[in-house]
Amino acid sequence: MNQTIVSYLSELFAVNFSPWVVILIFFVAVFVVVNVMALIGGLATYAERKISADLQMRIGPNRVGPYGLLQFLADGVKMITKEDTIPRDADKFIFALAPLLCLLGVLATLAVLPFSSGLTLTDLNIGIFYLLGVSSLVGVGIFLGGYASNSKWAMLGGMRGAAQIISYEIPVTITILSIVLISGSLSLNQVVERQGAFPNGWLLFHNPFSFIGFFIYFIGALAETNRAPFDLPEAESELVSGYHTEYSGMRFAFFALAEYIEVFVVCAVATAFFLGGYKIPFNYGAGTLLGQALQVAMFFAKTFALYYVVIWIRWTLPRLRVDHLMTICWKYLTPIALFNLVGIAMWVWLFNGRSLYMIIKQALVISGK
Amino acid sequence: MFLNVVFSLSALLTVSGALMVVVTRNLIHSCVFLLMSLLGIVGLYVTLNADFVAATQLVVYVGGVIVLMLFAVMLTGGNNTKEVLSRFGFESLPLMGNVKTYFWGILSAITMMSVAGNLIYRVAQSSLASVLEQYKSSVDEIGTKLLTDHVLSFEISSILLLGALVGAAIIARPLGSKQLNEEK
Amino acid sequence: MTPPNFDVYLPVALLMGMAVAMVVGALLFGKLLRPNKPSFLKQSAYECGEQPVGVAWSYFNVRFYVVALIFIIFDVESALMFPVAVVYRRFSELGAGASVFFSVLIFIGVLVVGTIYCWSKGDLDWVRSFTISKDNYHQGREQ
Amino acid sequence: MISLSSYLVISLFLFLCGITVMIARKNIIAILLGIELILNASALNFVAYSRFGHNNIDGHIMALFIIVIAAAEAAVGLAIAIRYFQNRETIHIDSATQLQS
Repeated sequence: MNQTIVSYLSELFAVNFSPWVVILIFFVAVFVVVNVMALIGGLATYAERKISADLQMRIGPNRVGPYGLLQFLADGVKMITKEDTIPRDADKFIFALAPLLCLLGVLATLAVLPFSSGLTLTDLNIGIFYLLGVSSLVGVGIFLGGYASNSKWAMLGGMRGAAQIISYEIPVTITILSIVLISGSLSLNQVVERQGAFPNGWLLFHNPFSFIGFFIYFIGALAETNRAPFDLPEAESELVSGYHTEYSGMRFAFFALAEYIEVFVVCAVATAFFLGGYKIPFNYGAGTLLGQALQVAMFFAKTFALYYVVIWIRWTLPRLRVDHLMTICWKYLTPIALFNLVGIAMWVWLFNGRSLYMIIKQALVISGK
Repeated sequence: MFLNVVFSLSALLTVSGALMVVVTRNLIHSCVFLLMSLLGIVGLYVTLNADFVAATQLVVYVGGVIVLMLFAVMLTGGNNTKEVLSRFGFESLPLMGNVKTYFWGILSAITMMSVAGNLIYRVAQSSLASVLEQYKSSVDEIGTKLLTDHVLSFEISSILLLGALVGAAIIARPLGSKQLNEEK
Repeated sequence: MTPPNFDVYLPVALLMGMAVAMVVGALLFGKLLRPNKPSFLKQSAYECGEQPVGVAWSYFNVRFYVVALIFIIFDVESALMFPVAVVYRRFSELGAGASVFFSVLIFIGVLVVGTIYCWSKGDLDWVRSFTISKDNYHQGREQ
Repeated sequence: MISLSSYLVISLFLFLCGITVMIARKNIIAILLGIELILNASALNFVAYSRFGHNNIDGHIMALFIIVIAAAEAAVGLAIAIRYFQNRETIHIDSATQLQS
């Protein structure tokens, strides 16, 4: 049945809470998750500069705090105290609304992320579909940000950003559709429960189509968060940092924070769907809080590994031209994603949804007799 | 208790969004207010225990139709299209037209309101209300219904989408494209 | 009327409220700390130091719209496919795998035909094949 | 107490707003916005009746197909508006008078 964090805690401590206590617990849980995400967003900027420095044989920020760890706090303070000017002929109402839409779209997706079997904020039955819908708000926010600042660069950057985000949403949606086909449920917790802890149980190696699907999802997710080789809308060289040209101070910080948290969310969905999420081997300590802590640690370890790959890709691959960007999406990713979908439908039909490993094992067992 | 809070909040969002769509002059603002109204309708669907329809509305309308509208506004003259002043110079009021249109407008408004009011009054009397049972997801039921009872409409909707895709692509295709060269 | 356990959606509402509070709070808190000396030059739109000329809107190419169009058609298709994908495995285990697979195949196949048409007519490539010269472009418009 | 009539009042208000936008605005895209409002009002009615009338799922499926058709309609309508702008340099509704006798 549907388990939220409150019903898990009441189950654990065997006490059912009155409605007001439920709201209090939820408020504390949401407050903790948002702060952890803001911290991760901040540390991501630090990690990005440190890793890029490492890749380019130089030392990243190490002045502020031990090894430069408090660098992002320094940036935050600077952002707050910096004057944010609104251009004279900008559209005041939408200028203020755009960063709010972006942040709303990204923070609302945190409700369904499967941190561990019990500690998920809420295990919606339409988990991944809700996540896709809410993250499409970011595309609208970026377009409005570009339009509202009423300067040629921002408007062109906003149009290109929105066009890129919505066109790369198609391969991502079709790949997620094919994974839902295998796991038979939309809620992220159920998808993770159906995978095994060891790589043979992961959906990544379930069948060759889902193996290709992982890479399509990863490329699409990179493009959807405007990162790595696809960061054309905010390309410094051509569009003078694209849609957030006119933003300064705190409003610009919201756009950057939303982008970094969205990269984390995208990597979290990739681990939940393809890399076996929070499953730990032998289901060690399933009922106790220790087991939950281990599961959360496993989930964060896998997500940070993917985050490292995202940052690593950014500093190795050159930026794509606009038409190459669109050709890759429409002429390569979407057809392969559709082919994967039909392939996985046929696989589930013919082999009754068993993974490659299971089929080989059963074949060996039968031949062994 | 939480149901009433969510219902009143999303109803307020829907109603104020729809009202602002009528009132604003600026096209982009009316698109943004339509977006606000659609988010309110997502909240209403949630209170009606229709979680999959709410998610579909979020994905298709908020993520697709609003972006389409915004692109279309940018492609057709952006925001600087000047609205024609009405004969009596009511530039601020969006209402226009001569006495005849106002007369027929008010007449049809009265008949519509009386029919709708009558219907709502009778519904309020009939107190058609069933118990809202525990939260259960509708995705599985919709899936089985789609594949068993409504398979025909499921397949026909793909043909509808094909027609919309090809038709709109032909209409929106810029003039100097490939087949123009073939004719040369 | 037993209250349904709506606390499933409570985190979503709280997260959205937290996002709004974060934005409004940071801006209001910042307003106290921030210097606010708007000057005419500071508020002009950025144009590499030049004086901004004319309105920012310019004639955008139609290909932006064609991309959004193809997106929404595929988006609607995947929205319809999600409930089918959820029950697909159950149907195939019950033995109705063949009928479900072919209905899904038809549903996707019809749209793949549409995509192939758009591909062949050159709607998917971002830069129109500009083999045409300037004059027959205008000549094309008089048609 | 939330009952069926409260949902009907909201969808009636949406319907009226949609009609007012369609009548009062002189811009093709604003009229399409009005059409979207009207389609949403009808979808809301279907889901409200399916919830308050014995909880069958057909109301949800009808609302789903309304959303599908509204998306397809908006796509084609906006394509026509863009092509109209290419030919007439304006999308003001009063300039579309070729078909009049």
